[in-house]
Parts: sequence; C-alpha cells; structure tokens
Amino acid sequence: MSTASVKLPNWINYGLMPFLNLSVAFFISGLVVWSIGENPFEAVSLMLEGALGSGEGIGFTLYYATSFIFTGLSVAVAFHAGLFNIGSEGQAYVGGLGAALVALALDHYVPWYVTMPFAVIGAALFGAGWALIPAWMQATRGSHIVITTIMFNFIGAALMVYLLVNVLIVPGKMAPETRTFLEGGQLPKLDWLMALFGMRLGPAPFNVSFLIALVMAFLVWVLIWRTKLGFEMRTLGISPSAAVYAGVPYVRTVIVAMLISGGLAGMMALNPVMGASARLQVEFVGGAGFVGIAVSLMGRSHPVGIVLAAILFGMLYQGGNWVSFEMPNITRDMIVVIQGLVILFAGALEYMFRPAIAKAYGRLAKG
Amino acid sequence: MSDVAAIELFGIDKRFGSVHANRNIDLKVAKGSIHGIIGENGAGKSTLMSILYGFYQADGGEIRVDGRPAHIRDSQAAIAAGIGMVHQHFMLVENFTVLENIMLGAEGGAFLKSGTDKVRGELKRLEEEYGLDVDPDAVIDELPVGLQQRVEILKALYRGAEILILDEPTGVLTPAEADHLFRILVQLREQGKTVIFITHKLREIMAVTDTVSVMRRGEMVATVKTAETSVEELAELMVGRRVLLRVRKGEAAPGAVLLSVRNLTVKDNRGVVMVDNVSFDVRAGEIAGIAGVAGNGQSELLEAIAGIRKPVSGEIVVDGKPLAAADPAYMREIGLAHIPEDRHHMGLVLPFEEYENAMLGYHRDPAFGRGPFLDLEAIRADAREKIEKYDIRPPDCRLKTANFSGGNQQKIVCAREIERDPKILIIGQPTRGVDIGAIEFIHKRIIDMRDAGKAVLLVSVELDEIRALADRVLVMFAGHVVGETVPDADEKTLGLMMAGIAA
Amino acid sequence: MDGFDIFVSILGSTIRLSIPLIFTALAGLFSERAGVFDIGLEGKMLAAAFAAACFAHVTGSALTGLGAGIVVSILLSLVHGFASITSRGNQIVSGVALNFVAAGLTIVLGQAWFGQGGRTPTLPLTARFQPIALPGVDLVRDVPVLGPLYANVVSGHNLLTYLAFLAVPLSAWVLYRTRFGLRLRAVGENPGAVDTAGISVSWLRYRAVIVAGFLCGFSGTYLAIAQSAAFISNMSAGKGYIALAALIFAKWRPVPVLFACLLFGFLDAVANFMQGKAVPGIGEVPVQIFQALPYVLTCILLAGFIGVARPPKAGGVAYTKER
Amino acid sequence: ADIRPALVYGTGGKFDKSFNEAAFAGAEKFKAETGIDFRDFEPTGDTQGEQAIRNFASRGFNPVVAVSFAWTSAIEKVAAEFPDTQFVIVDSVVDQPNVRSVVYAEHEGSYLVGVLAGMASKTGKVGFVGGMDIPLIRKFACGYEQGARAANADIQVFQNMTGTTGAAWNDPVRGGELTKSQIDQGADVIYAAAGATGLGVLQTAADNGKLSIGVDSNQNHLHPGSVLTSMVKRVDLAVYNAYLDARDDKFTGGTVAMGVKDDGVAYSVDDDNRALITDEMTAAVEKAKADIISGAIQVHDYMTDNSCPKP
Ligand SMILES: Nc1ncnc2c1ncn2[C@@H]1O[C@H](COP(=O)(O)OP(=O)(O)OP(=O)(O)O)[C@@H](O)[C@H]1O
Ligand SMILES: Nc1ncnc2c1ncn2[C@@H]1O[C@H](COP(=O)(O)OP(=O)(O)OP(=O)(O)O)[C@@H](O)[C@H]1O
Ligand SMILES: [Mg+2]
Ligand SMILES: [Mg+2]
Repeated sequence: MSTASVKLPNWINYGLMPFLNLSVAFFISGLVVWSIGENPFEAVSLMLEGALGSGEGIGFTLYYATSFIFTGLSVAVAFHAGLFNIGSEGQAYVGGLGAALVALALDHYVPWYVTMPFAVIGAALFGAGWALIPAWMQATRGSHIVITTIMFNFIGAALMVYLLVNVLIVPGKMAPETRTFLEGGQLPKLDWLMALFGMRLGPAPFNVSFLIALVMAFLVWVLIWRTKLGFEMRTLGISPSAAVYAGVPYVRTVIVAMLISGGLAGMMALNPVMGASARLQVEFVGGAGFVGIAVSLMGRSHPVGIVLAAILFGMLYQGGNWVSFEMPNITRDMIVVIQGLVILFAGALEYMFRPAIAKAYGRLAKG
Repeated sequence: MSDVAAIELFGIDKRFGSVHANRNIDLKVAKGSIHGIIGENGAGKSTLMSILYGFYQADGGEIRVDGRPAHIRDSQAAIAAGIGMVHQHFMLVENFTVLENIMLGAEGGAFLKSGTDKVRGELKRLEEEYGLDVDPDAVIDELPVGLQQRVEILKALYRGAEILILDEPTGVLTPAEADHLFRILVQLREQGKTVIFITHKLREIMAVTDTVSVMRRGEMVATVKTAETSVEELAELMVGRRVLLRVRKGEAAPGAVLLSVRNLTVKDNRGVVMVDNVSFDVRAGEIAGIAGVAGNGQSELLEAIAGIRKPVSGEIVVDGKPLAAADPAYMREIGLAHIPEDRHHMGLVLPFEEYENAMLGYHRDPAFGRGPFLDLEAIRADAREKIEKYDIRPPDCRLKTANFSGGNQQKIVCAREIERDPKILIIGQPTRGVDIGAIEFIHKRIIDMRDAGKAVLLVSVELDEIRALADRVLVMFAGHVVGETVPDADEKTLGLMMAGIAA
Repeated sequence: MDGFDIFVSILGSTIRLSIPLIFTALAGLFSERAGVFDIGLEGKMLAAAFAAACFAHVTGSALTGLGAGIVVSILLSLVHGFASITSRGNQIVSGVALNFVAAGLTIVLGQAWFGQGGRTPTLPLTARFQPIALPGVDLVRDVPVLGPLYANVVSGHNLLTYLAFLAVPLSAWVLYRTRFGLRLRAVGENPGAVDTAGISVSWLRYRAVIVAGFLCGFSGTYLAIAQSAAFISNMSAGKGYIALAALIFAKWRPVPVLFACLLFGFLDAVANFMQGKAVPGIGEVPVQIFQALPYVLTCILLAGFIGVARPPKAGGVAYTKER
Repeated sequence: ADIRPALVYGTGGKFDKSFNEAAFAGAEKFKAETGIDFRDFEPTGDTQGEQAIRNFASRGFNPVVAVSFAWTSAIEKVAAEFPDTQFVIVDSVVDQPNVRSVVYAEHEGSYLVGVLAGMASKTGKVGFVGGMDIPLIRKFACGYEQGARAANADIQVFQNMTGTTGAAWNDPVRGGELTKSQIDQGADVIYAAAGATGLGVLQTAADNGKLSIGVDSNQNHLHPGSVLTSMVKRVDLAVYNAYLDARDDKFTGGTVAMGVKDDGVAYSVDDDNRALITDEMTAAVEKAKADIISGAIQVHDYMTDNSCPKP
C-alpha cells in the first residue's frame, strides 16, 4: 500500500520530521568541515558560543534574525495565497530606498520615533511597489510569478546600483552609498531589552526593528487566521476553484497578497539600513530574501514557526561569522553551504523520510 | 464468445490511504466478449481497471491473462500482455499531433523517421477496417473530445491490444458517436478481441454487453449475463436497494418567476459553446429539474447562473432585475445560493476545518465578524448549529473537512447553502457519491425549500433523482433545452429526449 | 576604428559571452521540457566551473577538466532529480538550495585546498581550451568585409564555442527526431500519457536532468578554463538566471534559444562597449540599462505582449498517481 | 612594546596577487623580521568588515590595519569605540586621533606607467581597465592618461570600468572581455587597476600577444614577457610601518601620503620585463619621475576636483 496518504500525527509532521531533516543537513555540513581537515565539533561549539555565548553574540543573532523574520513573513504571506514569491530579495532592496529616502528627508528635523513610522511606511510602500508588477502580471496575464520575481530581483539590483552610484552617492566618496543618517534617521539599539536579561548588547546592532518584526509577525497571524482577507487568501492558496466559487476576487486577492508580501520584504530594510549601518549601501540585503524562503518553509508558514526559524538562521549567521573568525580555514561561506543544505533537506527533501516513518508508524500503531 | 477467460482476477485489493477502493475483488472476463462494469461514482471501477492495466499496483491479489498468471508491474507489462486501455481522463499529450500520440511508447526504434511511416500505414489500415478516421497530423488540442477518444482507441489498437478496456467512454460522446463506438466494439468482438466497458448508463449496458459486473463501494457484488438481467435489477444491485426512492412531497404551488434565463450562451474553458441560446424560467415554490446526459452543457449553465462563468451573451434575470456583470459574491448577496456539483473541486476546501467551510462564500457577512475581522466564536457557533441540525458526523467543527465522509461533506455544503435561506437555490448533482441515508436527508431539505416558496433549479444526471424531486423537467442536449415535460413522463420519452432524438 | 570594425569586435564579444548561456539554456530546455523546473542552473554551472578548474590544475589537461565539470554538474542534477522526481519535493526550493550549496561549497573547498580565497590557481595555457584558428584565416584576413568576419567572428574560438553551436541543432534533432526526444517532450506535458504508454516517468525525467547536468558541465567548464584561466568565486554571476530568461524568451525551443542567448550576449557586449561612450542624442547610457534589459524583455514577453510563452504543462509538479 | 597586530583585507581576498596580497606581504615581512605573529581576516562582504575590525579591537589586538576604502565608515565607528586601539586605514582618510590614514599618490605612479605605455604602444592606442567605478580608480586612470599623453601627444586612451559594486574587484571574466574589446579597438598596452579582475586583463592581453600593466603588487611574473610593468603601490609598507611603529611606540595618527618621492608608488622592473623596456623608455620614465619629485611635473589628481583634464 502506498504511504503517501497515510495520516501522521502532528508531533511527527511538525516535530520529528523537521528534526530529522535538520539533523541530516547538519550532519552533512559536519562532513564538509571534517573533510577540509577541521574539527566539526569544535566548529559547532564555536558556533554556539558565537551565537549565544555573550550578550553581544545574542544581539547579533537577533539582529540577523530580525531580517529573516521580515523576509520569512513575506514569503509566507504570499505562500498562503498560493504564490511563490522569490522576489523578497529584490523587494527588500528596493524597500531600502524607501526607508533611506525617509531617513534622509527627516533626520535633520525630527527624532527617530517620528521618523520611524514614516520609514516603515516608506520601506513597505517601495517593497510593495516592487512586487506590484509581478503581481499584476500573475493576476491578469498569467505570467508565472516565480519567474517574474526572479527577473525583478535582477532589475531591482540594476536600478538600485544605478541610483546609488549616480544619484544617492555622496560626492567625493568612494563607496556607492548614501550619507550616514543623523540620529533622527537611525533606529535605536535595544540595549535596555538586553539589560532586562542582565546582558550587555555591546556593539551588536540589535535594534528597534526587531520589535517591529515581532509586531508584524503578530499582524500576519491576525491577517491570515483572523481576517476575511486572510481567509480568502488561504482559500485561494489551497483551492483556486473553490475560491472562484466562494466569490474570492482573484485579481484583487493576488495583488493584495503580493503587496503585503512585498511590503513585509521592504520593511526588512529598516533593520540593516536604519538599524545598523545608518546608510543605504549596495547589496545590503545580502541574500536575506532567499533565506526567507528557507525560514518560511521551516516555520511551516506560521508566524511563530517563522520567528523560531529566523532565530535559528540568525544563530547560523552569527555563529558562522564567529567560526570563520576563529577558524580561518573555514570561511564564512560554510554558512552558505549549511543554509543550502538546510533548505535542501528541510524544504525540497521535506518528505524524504516520510515513507519510512509512515511505515514504521503504521507498524507501531497496529502493533 | 468462448469459455476461455481472457482475464481473471483473484482477490484484488487496493487502498488509497484510508479509502479502501477495491476490496478483495474476483472477476472473470470471457475471451471474445464485451464485458460491462457498472457502479456508482467512486465504486472503484477505474481503480480496478487501472490495476489491470498496470497503472496502479494492487496491494494484494492475482491477475491471470489467458489463463496464465501475469505480473503486471507497469503499463508496459500490460501492453505486452495485450491489454489496452482508454482512460476515463484521456492520457493524451495535447500539443502533440495524433501521430506523435500514437507513436509514443511504440516508436519502433531510437529515431522517429522509420516509425512515422509505419504508423501512417497502420492508421490507414485501421481507418479502413473500423472507420476510425482521424487526420494523423492534427494537433490533439484542436480536436473535439469525440475524436480525441478515437485517438485513444487507435493508440490501443496500434499496440495490438487483444483486450481493450474502455473507462466511461460514452460520457463525452454524442449519441451518434456512441452508436458508432458500439458498432466498433461489436466488430472487435467479432474479431475475437475482448472488451471491458465501463459506464453508468444501464441502457448502454443492455445494448452492447454480453456480461455485466456490478461494483459497489469497492466490492464486486455481482456478475450476470446481460441477457438474463434487467435494468431494474442492475440498478438495484448498483445502489444496494430499490432506487426509485420517492420522497413524499405535496403539490407544488408555483408563484412569481424568480429566476429567468434569457438567450444564454456559454463557452467552456476550451472555447467550445456548451450552452447555446438557452431560455427558461424558474418560479417561486417549484423545483425545475434539468435532465440530460453529463457533458451536455448543464455544468456550464449552472456555473453561468452562479456567476462563476461569464456568459458570452444573453442575460440572467433575478426577481425581475436583469444582472449585468454577475459574480458569485454578488449572486449570494441577492439571495441566490448554489450547491455545486463537485464538492471537492468547488464546494469545499478540504484542508480547512469544518467551520471554515461552513461559511465559505459567506465569510464577508457581518454576522461572521465586524469590519475586516472574523469572529471565530460566532462562526463556530453557527457551524455547530448546522452540524446539529443536519446531523453531520462526527459532530466536530474543528475537524479537517477531508476527514468527513462524502455524505457528510455534502451535508456540510447543503447546510451552508440552504440555511442561508436564499430566494433561489441552484443545485448540481446533490447526491453524487453520497450514501442512501444522506440522499434521503438531502432530498427532504430540497423539498422543504420548495415548500417554503423558494425557486429551486436542480441539475442531475441521475434521471431517477430528477423524477423524484422535480415539478417540471427540462431536458438538455448538446447545449440546448430540447424540451420540457412532467416528471411522470415515461422513461422512454425522457430517454429519447436526452439522446436528442425527439422534441 | 570604423563602424565595421566595431561591429566585428562586438560580434566576437557577443559570441564569447553567449556560449555559457547557450549551454546552460539548453540544459534548462531539456530539464524543463521534461517537466522538471530548474533554477539551479546557476549552481550547476558554478560547481562545474570549480571542478573543471581544479582538475585542469591538477592534471594539466583541459579535457580532464571538462570531464570533471560534467561529472560534478551531473551529480548536482541527480540531487535535484532525487528531490524533485523521487521525493516529489518542491523543484523551486531544490533549485534555490543547490544554488546556495554550490556558491558556498566551491569557496569553502577552494579556500581549503588552494588557500586563495576561493580562487583556484591560474592555469597555464596548456591546461585550457585554446583558440582554434580555422583553416585559411591568414589568407582571407585582408579580404574586405568577409575577411575580418571570418577571422575574428567565425574563427579563433575554442573548442567549446564550436561545440555550443553544434549543441543547438543537435538538441533540436534529439528533441524532435528521436524517440528520447518525443518521450521527453511528452513527459513534460502529460506524464500520465507517458506512464500509460508503458514508459517510466521517473527514469525518463532522470535522464532529462542528467542531460541538463551534462550541458551545464560544458558551460561551467567554459567559464573557468576556456574563457578564463581559473575558477573565481561566484564566477557564474547570475548567468544561470539569464540563461533561464533566455530559455523562456525562446519559449522552450532550441533554435530560438540560440538566438535569445545571442541577443542577451549581444546586449552584454554592447554594454561593455558602450560604457563611457555617449550615444548621439541621448548621452551616456547607464550600463545598468543593458544589464537589466534581458530581464525586462523576458518580463514583457511573459506578460504576453510579444506572443505567449507557454511553459510545459506538467512543469514544476511532481508526478504522482496516487493522491 | 608588546603588540598583537591584526589585518583586515579588502573584499578582493588575500591572494588577489595585487592590492591585498601586498598588504599580506608587508605583514609577513614584519613577522619574518620580528617574529611577531599577526592575525588576519578576509571579509567576503561589506557587512562583515566592521564586525571583524571590532572583533579584533575588542580582543585586544593592536594595531588593527584595515586595507581598502570600503572600511572607512567601519573604522570611523570602531575607532571611536576603542580610543586606546590604534587603527590604520589604507586608501581613505578617517580623521580621528587613533587612526592613521595612508593614502597614495596613485596618479603619480600611474603617470609613470602611462609614460611607459605611451612609448611601448605601436598602434598609438592604449587601454585602461578599472575595477569598481569610484573616484579612486578614476584617479589611476587620469594619471595614466596624462603620462601616456606626455609620451605621445596623439595617443588614444580607452577606458573601461568593470562594474559599480564590490563584485567588480573580482570579475576576471568581464575584465578579460573589456580587454578584448579594447584590443579589438586597437589598444596594444592595457593597464589594469582592478584587483583580482586585473588577472583576467593580464591573461587576455597575454593570450592575444599584447602588453599589459599590473597594479599594486609587482605582477610582472604573472605573464613574463607580456606584462610591461606594474604600478606598485606599497601597501606592504603601510602595514609594515604601522606594525613597526606600534612596536617601537612611535605610532602616530594623521594622514600619511605616499607618493613617488617616498617610493610609495613606483613602476617595477625585474627580470620578467627587463627586455620589454628599452633604454629610451627608461630614460623617459626616470626623467618623469625626477620631474614629479622636483615639482616640474604636476600630475593632476582626479580626486581634487572629480575631473580629468582633457587635451
Ligand atoms: N489516485 C487516487 N488516490 C487516492 N484515492 C483515489 C485515487 N483514485 C481513486 N481514489 C479513490 O478511490 C475510490 C474509487 O475511485 P474510482 O476512481 O476507482 O471510482 P470509479 O468507480 O471509477 O468512480 P467514477 O464513476 O466516478 O469514475 C474513490 O473513493 C476515490 O476517491
Ligand atoms: N481523502 C480523505 N482523507 C482522509 N480521510 C478520509 C478521506 N476520505 C475518507 N476519509 C475517511 O475515511 C472514512 C470513510 O470514507 P468514505 O468516503 O468511504 O465514507 P463512506 O462510508 O462512503 O461515507 P458516506 O456514506 O457518508 O459517503 C471517512 O469517515 C473519513 O474519515
Ligand atoms: Mg472512474
Ligand atoms: Mg462515500
């Protein structure tokens, strides 16, 4: 009998299987480390130390996690509506422009907490704007959103480089980046939050956008499971034909879902641009949009899962930096490998163990 | 027809997860016969045949071909054993030509050149022999379904099938085409080939088969000689009891016209005109039934009225007001409810919890939450009420809808639409794949709606259902309403009308 | 330098820049026509480039490098195949994952083995594919018009370049004239038809992704040991995605793939040439315009403004008989 | 004093055979001479640099040398956080007391190799391939152009930049393609100021039998007989001197400008390229060098006004 349709309890679906998948990913990563002549156990312990061993480490971990929460939510919202948005990367990039323009315009005049709401709106608007055309193409012309969002990632990169190099650059400066924002354009760090737990943040750029991310995670939860729009999105995502029957307007729902998705991706820019470097730089997104896919997959598109998965990836990032610093033979790119393996095993090979588990479970349940 | 068995099945068993599609099935098909298989939707006919054709693997049991045990691991093995199958859902590559489709898997060499010539020759021969003519260079996409089916048959014959399985071939055929098909089947039998023929239509069984087997709920309940049985007996075997369930209903008291369809023309997704200039009225307090063989435009008509499908021309008038651009949400708003013919495809979102489906389509109702929000408490309370009233089992509104049985799923849909207390109710196949108990319950509800002065439009391919429920019967054929009659009209008249023969 | 020389120069450059696109887009063609979406082309190309450079460095032979590139690329294809055919995982996710793995692993291993920050040692001329002068080049070089075209556009490329141009008609032939091609096209449209014809869907799709890996092996090798003389981290630089765009632009057909790749290569060549030069009446055109143009064109195509690009119908979905 | 020196490279990577490798060589030289080991780090992206610099500082490494302008803002920030640590930034200026900024007169060095290029060119056309399009690289290009023109008033100079992002330092394929394009247009000497991208430039020039000019490190050995000369920029000295000064407690902040005069920039001659440089060329370039030192020649610095004088 086929095992594909055997029902498994939640603890297997959401606990055991992701755990096994992750374990394989890490095991293979360990093999890679070992094969280049380094000690994988040392690497793991360094990684944990780097990510969680100090207030600063935790600060960095959460800083990276913040970006991943935004992009993970972005991917998840689209996913609930049945859309695979792999354009979060580009939407975040363009979102950075929105945040930066607001910061540049206001930082002379108002304190950060006045700038912030405008920056949130600016980043979200620009990110959403960058999702609009692919959304429109999917909704009205049937162009596959996966392809169009890939294309828009590249178009966005070209656009941003052009703007940074030719328009936003500070005359006479070498790097294609905007001027540094004044305090009114910076999001303050969360030292106080760390202090509550008796830790020192140090220089880690863990900042207010983390709280914005948590608020967004909550709002996404409300949106998906507590609003009519979310209900319509989920209907569309699971059964387009039932959505037609139920009177869910296809074009509008697709576009709105993508705008929200793009907006969330855009807000990711708040974290690096206004929270950390206080200026807009080229390529500041650095792959966080793609990591969002992994985060959303691992978090099963649920905000709580996404926050947890984002923290896991944050640990990977920060821990990886630490490892590469301490073990010069392991470059930071090892993290890219681990990410890839996690995406592969927790995402694409999600069901690799399912048949075996289903069989074992079937036998257990019977016996 | 001889006594040698072309096919013998022993104890075939197949499960799909929790669905037990075939239970311990034995079957014997005589060589050189036409063997009919009937059974309700979901009885397991296609599954059994797909196992025979190597498409699915049985969980247990044995297959013998020509008396020898055959290990049919895949379709390749089936083809090698001389078995050909025309699937219920065609297995054609739509952007390929007829030629390419026929060659696929039987190319006769690593390069296509030599094979194409052979296929052309063979096609010509088959055309002459059976009158199966079709342009080898036509692209499947552009062929009408009847011809597509012909390509499927040619595929099987080209591969030298001695045993030909046809899974519901007539569902997509016009009566003339069906007759042509039957002549071919008879011709095949005369050549000593064996035909297994699946259908829902008892008349066809009576017309063309030598033997008939009946399946019910995954089991093979009987195999009888066609000559020794009757339509009535078969129907009883199929459903498990006398079919003619007459629900008690009083006289209709038709009132004002609530729904009016005027010169409606509708195309399907392929752009084929499925509803052609159709007009009729439905009055308050009556059930208008639309009878017809599946695929004669009923589905498209329903979808157009429900606002799901845009008509090409014509108009729909509700309560005297013509509707411009209808959409399903708007139709609901003005009091038109729709029980779709396919609950899995449209009526329900199976992974949703029951309460979510209990409001599907009405989720924008302020009663289910203010502004943009959903009031889950209110929604669940409402769902529980319906569960109670419709005796939906298990009575748990937090259970995933997929985990309810077919009958209970259908009750969820009915409860949702009927309890809105619409002015107009349009219904497609209300009891497809539903057990007897649920059928009676649902029929009762539909009559109640009528008695409460609603306009009910009922579409069903089950003639008995139409006759049991409808106050007047419209017959659809090839996109037209070919006539109107009373439900008590004799079966022969109705059957002829459905076949498009008499007016 | 007159207009004609510029033209010849840009054409030569177009060809050099198109070659990796052609191989890669053809790779995508085989995979996607069989119903397996592949956005991991980029990663395969990169991994192949790395393997080719490593082996060419160690053995001193370009052909060994090519072999290694092909093998590694096929291995990645098999992983993608396992994920998307056998495990019925999400093909997009698998592609994204492999791109990550390739991008990271090439640097990690390169750094560990050569200690040059992910770069491999520079190869001597003998370990690379060298330009081949076609017969008669020196005789005709001075013939007006045709001479320079023959000498600078047609002749003087390396083996892989000529192979790329051969690969196009060969792919078309395989796709449209062989049994394998017929089945491959069928399985991307309706795997059920293939299955019921007695052909294994999985094995067919595996063969398709292996062909894709094989071709990506060529494109990666070209990057590392024909066009350049070493592997450099991330040297595929998005070419896999451009190739994907070219594939869509060509509506999944081999000969149009060639022209789409040449077009995108041409845009790149023009961008290089036009850099810092003013277009009369317009002024200096930012290079970013040229960089974005392939993607913009593809989107316009996808939006249905220049014909419709209809992807293989069964593309991106794993084949399952049992729901 | 007891020092724990640290070194953070630019994103081109430690072994770019050019800029970063020069820095590495300086640190190695210091280590060989003093026996004092150093720690180094190769950031692969812009965001990593700051973290690495801070890591070094917070762990008591001192002095911390960051080569590449890309770390300007990072040094600005971290130097303020660690006022007791001594920092060095190369190629950029950070105005803080504990930061030594080392800048080079690349325009002067480029002028010298420009003179050589102008004289070596038979076609009267020479090329320049830059890395990332930033004022610093335009400064190289501008000096080169002036030198080439001084050698041959009618010379035509092609100029291309590889890109506008950090990736431009590490794109030998495009570098090679740009070189080929310039060769097709007639250039027979091409100067690469593009980090690792330059490897592709030198390679392509060698493959096509043309001359090239290396940058930062002495790159003559990469393709002997094809690399005309290299514009060496003594980044090694910046690193070496910083460590030495720190050890001897002589470290000072402020800006250090290194030009032709202090051998901070120069053209290189060794066995690999001696045959390519005629006596006449040597004479001309030595004269130019002397004139620059004496002030008789004022090479225009692009970065003073963001423009290059056209003839
Ligand atoms: N591929 C499948 N995966 C899971 N369940 C299936 C699959 N195919 C059929 N089933 C289930 O098996 C049962 C028998 O289905 P089958 O298609 O054999 O019925 P049938 O008698 O052919 O019905 P119909 O008259 O509607 O064609 C049904 O409950 C159906 O839902
Ligand atoms: N697709 C499915 N996924 C999960 N569980 C299912 C599925 N289909 C059926 N089941 C479970 O199997 C049980 C039997 O289903 P089945 O459709 O055969 O019921 P049934 O006996 O036909 O009921 P009814 O008479 O109401 O149609 C159901 O009660 C349901 O819990
Ligand atoms: Mg069936
Ligand atoms: Mg049932």
